[in-house]
Amino acid sequence: MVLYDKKGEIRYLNKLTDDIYHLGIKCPEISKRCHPGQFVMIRVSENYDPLLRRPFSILRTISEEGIIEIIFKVVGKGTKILSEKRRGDVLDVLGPLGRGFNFSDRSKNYILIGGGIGFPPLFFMIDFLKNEKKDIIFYYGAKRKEEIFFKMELQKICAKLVLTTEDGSSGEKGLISDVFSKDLDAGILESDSEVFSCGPNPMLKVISSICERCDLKLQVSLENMMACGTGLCQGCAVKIKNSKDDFEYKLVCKDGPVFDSNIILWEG
Amino acid sequence: MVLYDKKGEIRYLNKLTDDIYHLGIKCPEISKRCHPGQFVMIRVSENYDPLLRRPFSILRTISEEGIIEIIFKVVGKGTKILSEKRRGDVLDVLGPLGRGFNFSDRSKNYILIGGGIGFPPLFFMIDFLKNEKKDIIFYYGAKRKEEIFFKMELQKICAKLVLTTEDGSSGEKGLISDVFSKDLDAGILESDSEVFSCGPNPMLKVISSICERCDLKLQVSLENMMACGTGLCQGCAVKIKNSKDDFEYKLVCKDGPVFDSNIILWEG
Amino acid sequence: MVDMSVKIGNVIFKNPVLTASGTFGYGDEISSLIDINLLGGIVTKSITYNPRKGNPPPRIAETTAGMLNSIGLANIGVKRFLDEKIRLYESFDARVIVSVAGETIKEYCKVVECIEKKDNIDGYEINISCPNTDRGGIYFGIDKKMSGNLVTELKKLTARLLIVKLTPNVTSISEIAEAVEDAGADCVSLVNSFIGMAVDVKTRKPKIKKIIGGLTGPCIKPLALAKVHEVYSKVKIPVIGIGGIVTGDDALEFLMAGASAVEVGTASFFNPYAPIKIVEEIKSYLEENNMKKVSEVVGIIIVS
Amino acid sequence: MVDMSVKIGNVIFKNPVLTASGTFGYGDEISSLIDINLLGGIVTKSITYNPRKGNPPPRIAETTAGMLNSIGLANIGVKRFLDEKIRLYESFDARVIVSVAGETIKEYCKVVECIEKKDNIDGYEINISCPNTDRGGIYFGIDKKMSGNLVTELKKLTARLLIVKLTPNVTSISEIAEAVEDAGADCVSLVNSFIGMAVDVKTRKPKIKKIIGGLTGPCIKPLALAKVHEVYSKVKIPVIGIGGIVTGDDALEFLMAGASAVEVGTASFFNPYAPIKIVEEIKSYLEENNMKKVSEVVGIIIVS
Ligand SMILES: Cc1cc2nc3c(=O)[nH]c(=O)nc-3n(C[C@H](O)[C@H](O)[C@H](O)COP(=O)(O)OP(=O)(O)OC[C@H]3O[C@@H](n4cnc5c(N)ncnc54)[C@H](O)[C@@H]3O)c2cc1C
Ligand SMILES: Cc1cc2nc3c(=O)[nH]c(=O)nc-3n(C[C@H](O)[C@H](O)[C@H](O)COP(=O)(O)OP(=O)(O)OC[C@H]3O[C@@H](n4cnc5c(N)ncnc54)[C@H](O)[C@@H]3O)c2cc1C
Ligand SMILES: Cc1cc2nc3c(=O)[nH]c(=O)nc-3n(C[C@H](O)[C@H](O)[C@H](O)COP(=O)(O)O)c2cc1C
Ligand SMILES: Cc1cc2nc3c(=O)[nH]c(=O)nc-3n(C[C@H](O)[C@H](O)[C@H](O)COP(=O)(O)O)c2cc1C
Ligand code: FES
Ligand code: FES
Repeated sequence: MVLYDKKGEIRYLNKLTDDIYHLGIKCPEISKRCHPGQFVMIRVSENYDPLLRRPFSILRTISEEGIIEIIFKVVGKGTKILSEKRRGDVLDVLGPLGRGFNFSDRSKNYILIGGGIGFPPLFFMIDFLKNEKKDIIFYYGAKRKEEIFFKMELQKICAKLVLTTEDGSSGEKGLISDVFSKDLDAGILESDSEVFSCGPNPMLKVISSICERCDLKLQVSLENMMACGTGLCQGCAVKIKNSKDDFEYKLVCKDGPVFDSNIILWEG
Repeated sequence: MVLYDKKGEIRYLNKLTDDIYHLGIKCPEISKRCHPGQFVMIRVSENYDPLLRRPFSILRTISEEGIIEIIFKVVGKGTKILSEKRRGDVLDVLGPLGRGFNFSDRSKNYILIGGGIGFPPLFFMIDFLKNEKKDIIFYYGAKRKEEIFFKMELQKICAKLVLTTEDGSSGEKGLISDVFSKDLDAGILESDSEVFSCGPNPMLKVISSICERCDLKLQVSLENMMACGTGLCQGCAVKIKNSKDDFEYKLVCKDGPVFDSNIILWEG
Repeated sequence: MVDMSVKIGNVIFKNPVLTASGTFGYGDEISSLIDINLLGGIVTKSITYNPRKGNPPPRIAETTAGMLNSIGLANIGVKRFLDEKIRLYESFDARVIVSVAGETIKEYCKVVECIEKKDNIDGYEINISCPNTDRGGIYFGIDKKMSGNLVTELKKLTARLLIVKLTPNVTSISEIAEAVEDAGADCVSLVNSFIGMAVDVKTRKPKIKKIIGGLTGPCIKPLALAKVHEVYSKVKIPVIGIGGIVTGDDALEFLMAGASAVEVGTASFFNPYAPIKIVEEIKSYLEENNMKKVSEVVGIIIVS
Repeated sequence: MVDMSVKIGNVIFKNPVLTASGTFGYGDEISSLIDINLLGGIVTKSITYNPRKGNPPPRIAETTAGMLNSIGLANIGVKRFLDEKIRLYESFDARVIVSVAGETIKEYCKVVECIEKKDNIDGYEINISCPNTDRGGIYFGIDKKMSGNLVTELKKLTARLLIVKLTPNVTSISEIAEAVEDAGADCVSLVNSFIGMAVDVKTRKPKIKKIIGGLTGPCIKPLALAKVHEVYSKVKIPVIGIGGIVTGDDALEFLMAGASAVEVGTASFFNPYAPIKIVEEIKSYLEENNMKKVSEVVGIIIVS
C-alpha cells in the first residue's frame, strides 16, 4: 500500500457551527489516491501534548488542486488546537490509510446511513459514485438543523434524502436508525439493497442488528482509539468472528475502518 | 507582597529582529505596581508541554493604559510559542515578582551595563528615573547593530551612551565589559559611582570582578532557571556569602533577581 | 449541598484537596494570591531537626510535561519552624500537616517530639521517600522493615494523624504500605517523585547538579494512579493520592481509583489557583452527578 | 566522515538507532514509507511459541506526553513468523533482532530453538519485562535469580547476540542487569514500559480494559535515562537505551548517559520518520562537534 507522510498546507478552515469545522489541506500525493472510507492521521501540534495524531475521514478530494477535505468536530484538546489553526499553517498528514468501502457488488441498490459527524465518508462515497447513475438513498441523522451539511448537494445527487434531527428542527424528529427501521418494515426499501453506515459505534450496532434482522448486507466504518493508524501499534483491535466458535482481533486502522458488519462481534 | 495572577490580553507583538520580539500585554493590576528589576512569569500554553511559566523582565509599563511590556528572544520552545501568539490572545501573567533595583543611594552616579537581551530591566530603570535629573552612563553591548534597541530614547535620557557590538556593526567592536574596564582604568568614570548590570551570568561575573577591583558598588540581576517565581519550589537557589566562612542559598525569584554583587559566590 | 468533607484518622478536612509537601512552602509564600482557607489542608515543606541548606544548583530542570527537582530538603529546621512559622497556622481554617524528614529513626522522632509541644498542627506526613538526599529518607521507603519500625516508634510519640508518604521507586509499593499499616499508620500518601535525569547535550552536563532528581508533574500521573490503585486494593487505611494533579478531573481519577483525598504539587508552580480550582471542579462534578458526598466517588471505578 | 557504526557483541550495526519491539510490527508495515535500511536495525514485535490474540480493547489510551498500552503480546507465533516474515529480512541491510517472549523458561527456549534454524536473524532481545500479560515475562524481570537462570539456558542454545530487555518497575534495575550479565547476556536494553493507569471520569471506567497498561513516550524519558545511567555505571556489557526518544538530541542524551545504541518506540506512531531523522541528527551533532566516531559520545556526560 502506498502511503505518504507529508506537510500539508491549510488552504481553508471554515467554521460550520459552534464546534464543527471544514478543513481543506493541500496534499497532492494523498489527494490523488484516496478511496471513500479511507482516512488520514493529522498531527495537530509540534509539541508532545497532545502526543498522538488524530484520525479523520476524508470528506472529499479536489484532486486537480491537490486538496483533501475533512469535517471535524471539536471534542477534546486535539480538535480544539486544530480549530485554532490558520490558513497557511502546515500540518503533518499521513495517508491515505485503511481500507475503504467495497463497491464491487454493483448489482445492489445502495442505502447510506450517516449519523452526526460520521457523515464524511458517506459524502465522499456519493461524490465518488456520482457519475455512476446509481440510485442512492441517504439517511442522514443529526442533532439539529445546523449540523446537517451539504444538503443541497445531497439532494441533487441522491435519489432520496431522509433527514432526522434529535430536536426536530429539520426532517423528522428522532433517531435516524428508527426511521430506517420503520421504512424497512413498511417495505419502502428494495430488499436487494446494500447498506453503508458511519457514525458513533452504538448507532452502528443498532443499524447492524436491523440489517441482520432484514437480511441486508451492511458495511460499517468503525471509529476506535488509534495511536499510529498504520498497523504498528496493534492498539485499535476489534473483535471479529472466526470460522468456528472462535474469534480473532483485526485492526481498525489497517483491516478497516470499513468492515462487513456481520463479521463483527459487537460488544458493550 | 501583593501579587496578581491575571489573564492579560496581548495588545501588540512586534518582531524587532529575526528572533527578538516586543510584547505589550494589558495587565492593569500588575502594570500599576512594577519596580525596575522586577519580572513576570508568563504561561505560554494551555497544554503541559512546555509545562512551566517563563520569566521575563519588565521593560516598561504604560500605566495609564494598564500595559506592561517585555522584550524577549526566541531561544527554545516556550519563547517560540510566545512569538507565534497574536494580538487579542490571552496569557496568564503572574507578577510583579522579585525585588528590583535599589535606588536608595542617590548620592552616587549611576552606571548601567546591559548585555544583549539582559537590557530590559535597565531600560525600565532609566524610564523610571527619567524625571530625576540623574546623570546616567549607559554601557550597552549587543551581538550586532540590529540588536540594539531604543537607541534614540537612550541617547535622549542618558548622559552618555556607550555602544559595542560583537561584529562591530555599531559602536566599538568587542565586549561591553572590556570597554567598561578600559574606561575605568582610563579614569573616565567617576569613582563614586554605583553600577547596575543585567545580562548573561558569565558577563555579570566579569563585571563583578571589574567592580570589585575598582571598589565600585554593583547590583546585578540574575537569570536562573525558575519553576514558580514565587518562592514555592526553592529551585532558583544562588550561593550567597555568609558573615563567616559559611554560605547560604538565597532564592533568585524572591530574594532577587537583583542582588548586591559582593554577596554572591560566583561559580562555574 | 454537596458534603465535600473527608475524615482521615481523627481529622476532618473540609474538602479532599491539600497542597503537597515542598511545593507550597510553609503556607505563607503566596497567601496574598490565594485563600488557603478554601483548601482542605496544607502539607508543609519537609522539616528536619537541623536546618538544611539543600543541594547546589542547578536544582530544577523542565522535562516534557514535568520537571526534575533536587532541592535536597532545604528547610529552616524544626526550631526556626516552631519559632517563625507555627503562629501563622493559628489563623488557618485549613488543616495543617507537618511533613517530617530525617536520616535516622531518632531524627524523625526528635522532630515530632518538638512539634508535639505546640498546638495548631493537625498531623504529620512522614516523608520516607525523598530521592534527593544522600542518606536517610529514601532508604526507609524502600525497606518494609525499616519503614515499619519507624512508624512504630513515631506512634509512641503522638496521637495526631500520622500519614506515611511512600516512594514509587520500588518493585512493590503495596508491600511497604502494608508494613506501615501494620505498624499503625493512619494513612498512606503517594507518590513522592520518581527518580529521573536529563542531560543538556550542548554542555554535556546533567541538567541537575546532583545528576539525578525527582520527576513530578502531569507526566507522572498515570504512574501515580496505578500505584494508588494498587495500594488502595491492598490496605484498609485511607490513601491520599499525589502525582500530576492539575485539574478537577485529574483529582477525580485518583478519588475514583481509591484515594480519599489528594495533594497538589507541581501544578501550583505554573498555576497557583490550581488547588482551589480543583476543589470547585470536584464539587461541580458531584453536583452534576447528583452525588451528596465526596466519599461516594472514592474507589468507584467500574471494572468489567 | 563520521563513523556511525556500533559493535554490540558480535554484531555490527551501521548506526546506533533501532526500532523498539512492538512499535514497528515485523518490519513490513510501513516499508512503503520509510527505508528501513537507513537504520541500524529493527527489533521485531515479541514472538511467543504459540500465537497470541492479545488483550481485549480498549488497548491504548493517550496520556499527557505519552500513552498507555495493553496489547498483551499479540503476535502470530513463532511458526507463522518463520513461514511468513523471515524471508522479508533477506533483503534487509539493517540488522534484525527478534524479540522473544514467553511464560516459562521452556517457552523462551523453544522459540529460540525454532529461530536458530533460520538465517537472516542477527540476534535476540529477550523480553523479560512486558507488563501486559497475566503471567510470564514480567515475573522474570523483577527477580534476579529467575532472570539469570533464563539467560543461562538461552546461552546454551545460541551463539547469536543475546540482549536482555529489562523492566523499570523494580527497586533496583542494576541488580537485575548484573544478574543477567553474570549469566552471560551480551547486552541489556532498557527500559520497557512503566506500569500506569488512566480513568475516564465520565464513564468511570479505566481507559484500558485490563485496568493497567504500560506507559511509554516522551513523558518517561527522564525516568528511562536515570535507569540507563544507573545500569551503565554498574555493568560492563553494552547498554541499549529506550524510552521516549523522539529526536536526535533525545538519543544523544541516552548515548551521553552511557547507552551504546538506542531504540525508538512510540515516536514511530506519531512520526514514522523519527528513527531515520534521529540517525541524521546524531550524525550532524558529531560532525559539528568534530567527532570521528559515535562511540566517542557514549558515557561522556560531565559530572562535577
Ligand atoms: C477512522 C476514524 C475516522 C474519524 N473521522 C472523523 C471525522 O471525519 N470527523 C471527526 O470529527 N472525527 C472523526 N473521528 C474521531 C476523531 O478522530 C476524534 O474526535 C479525535 O481524535 C478527538 O481528538 P481530541 O484530541 O479532540 O479529543 P480527546 O481529548 O483525545 O478526547 C475527547 C473525547 O473524545 C473521545 N475520543 C478520542 N479519540 C476518539 C476516537 N478515535 N474515536 C472515538 N472517540 C474518541 C475520547 O474518549 C474523549 O472522550 C474519526 C475517528 C476514526 C478512528
Ligand atoms: C528573572 C528573569 C528575567 C528574564 N528576563 C528575560 C527577558 O526580559 N527577555 C528574555 O528574552 N529572556 C528573559 N529571561 C530568560 C527567559 O526566561 C528564557 O529565555 C526563557 O525562559 C526560555 O524559554 P524557552 O522555553 O524558549 O527555552 P527552553 O526551551 O526552556 O530552553 C532553551 C535554552 O534556554 C536556556 N534557558 C531556559 N530558561 C532559562 C533561564 N531562566 N535562564 C537562562 N537560560 C535559560 C535553556 O537552558 C536552554 O539552553 C529571563 C529569565 C529570568 C530568570
Ligand atoms: C520542588 C519540589 C520539592 C519537593 N519537596 C518535597 C519535600 O520536601 N517533601 C516531600 O515529601 N515531598 C516533596 N516533593 C514531592 C511532592 O510533595 C509530590 O509528592 C510530588 O511533587 C508529586 O506530585 P506532583 O506531580 O503534583 O508535583 C517535592 C516536589 C517538588 C516538585
Ligand atoms: C504499543 C506498544 C507495544 C509494545 N510491545 C512490546 C513488545 O511486544 N515487546 C517488548 O519488548 N516491548 C514492547 N513495547 C515496549 C517498547 O519496545 C519500548 O520499550 C517502550 O515503548 C519504551 O520506549 P518508547 O518510549 O520509545 O516507546 C511496546 C510498546 C508499545 C507502545
Ligand atoms: S492504530 Fe496502531 S495498529 Fe491501528
Ligand atoms: S523559582 Fe521557585 S523558588 Fe524561585
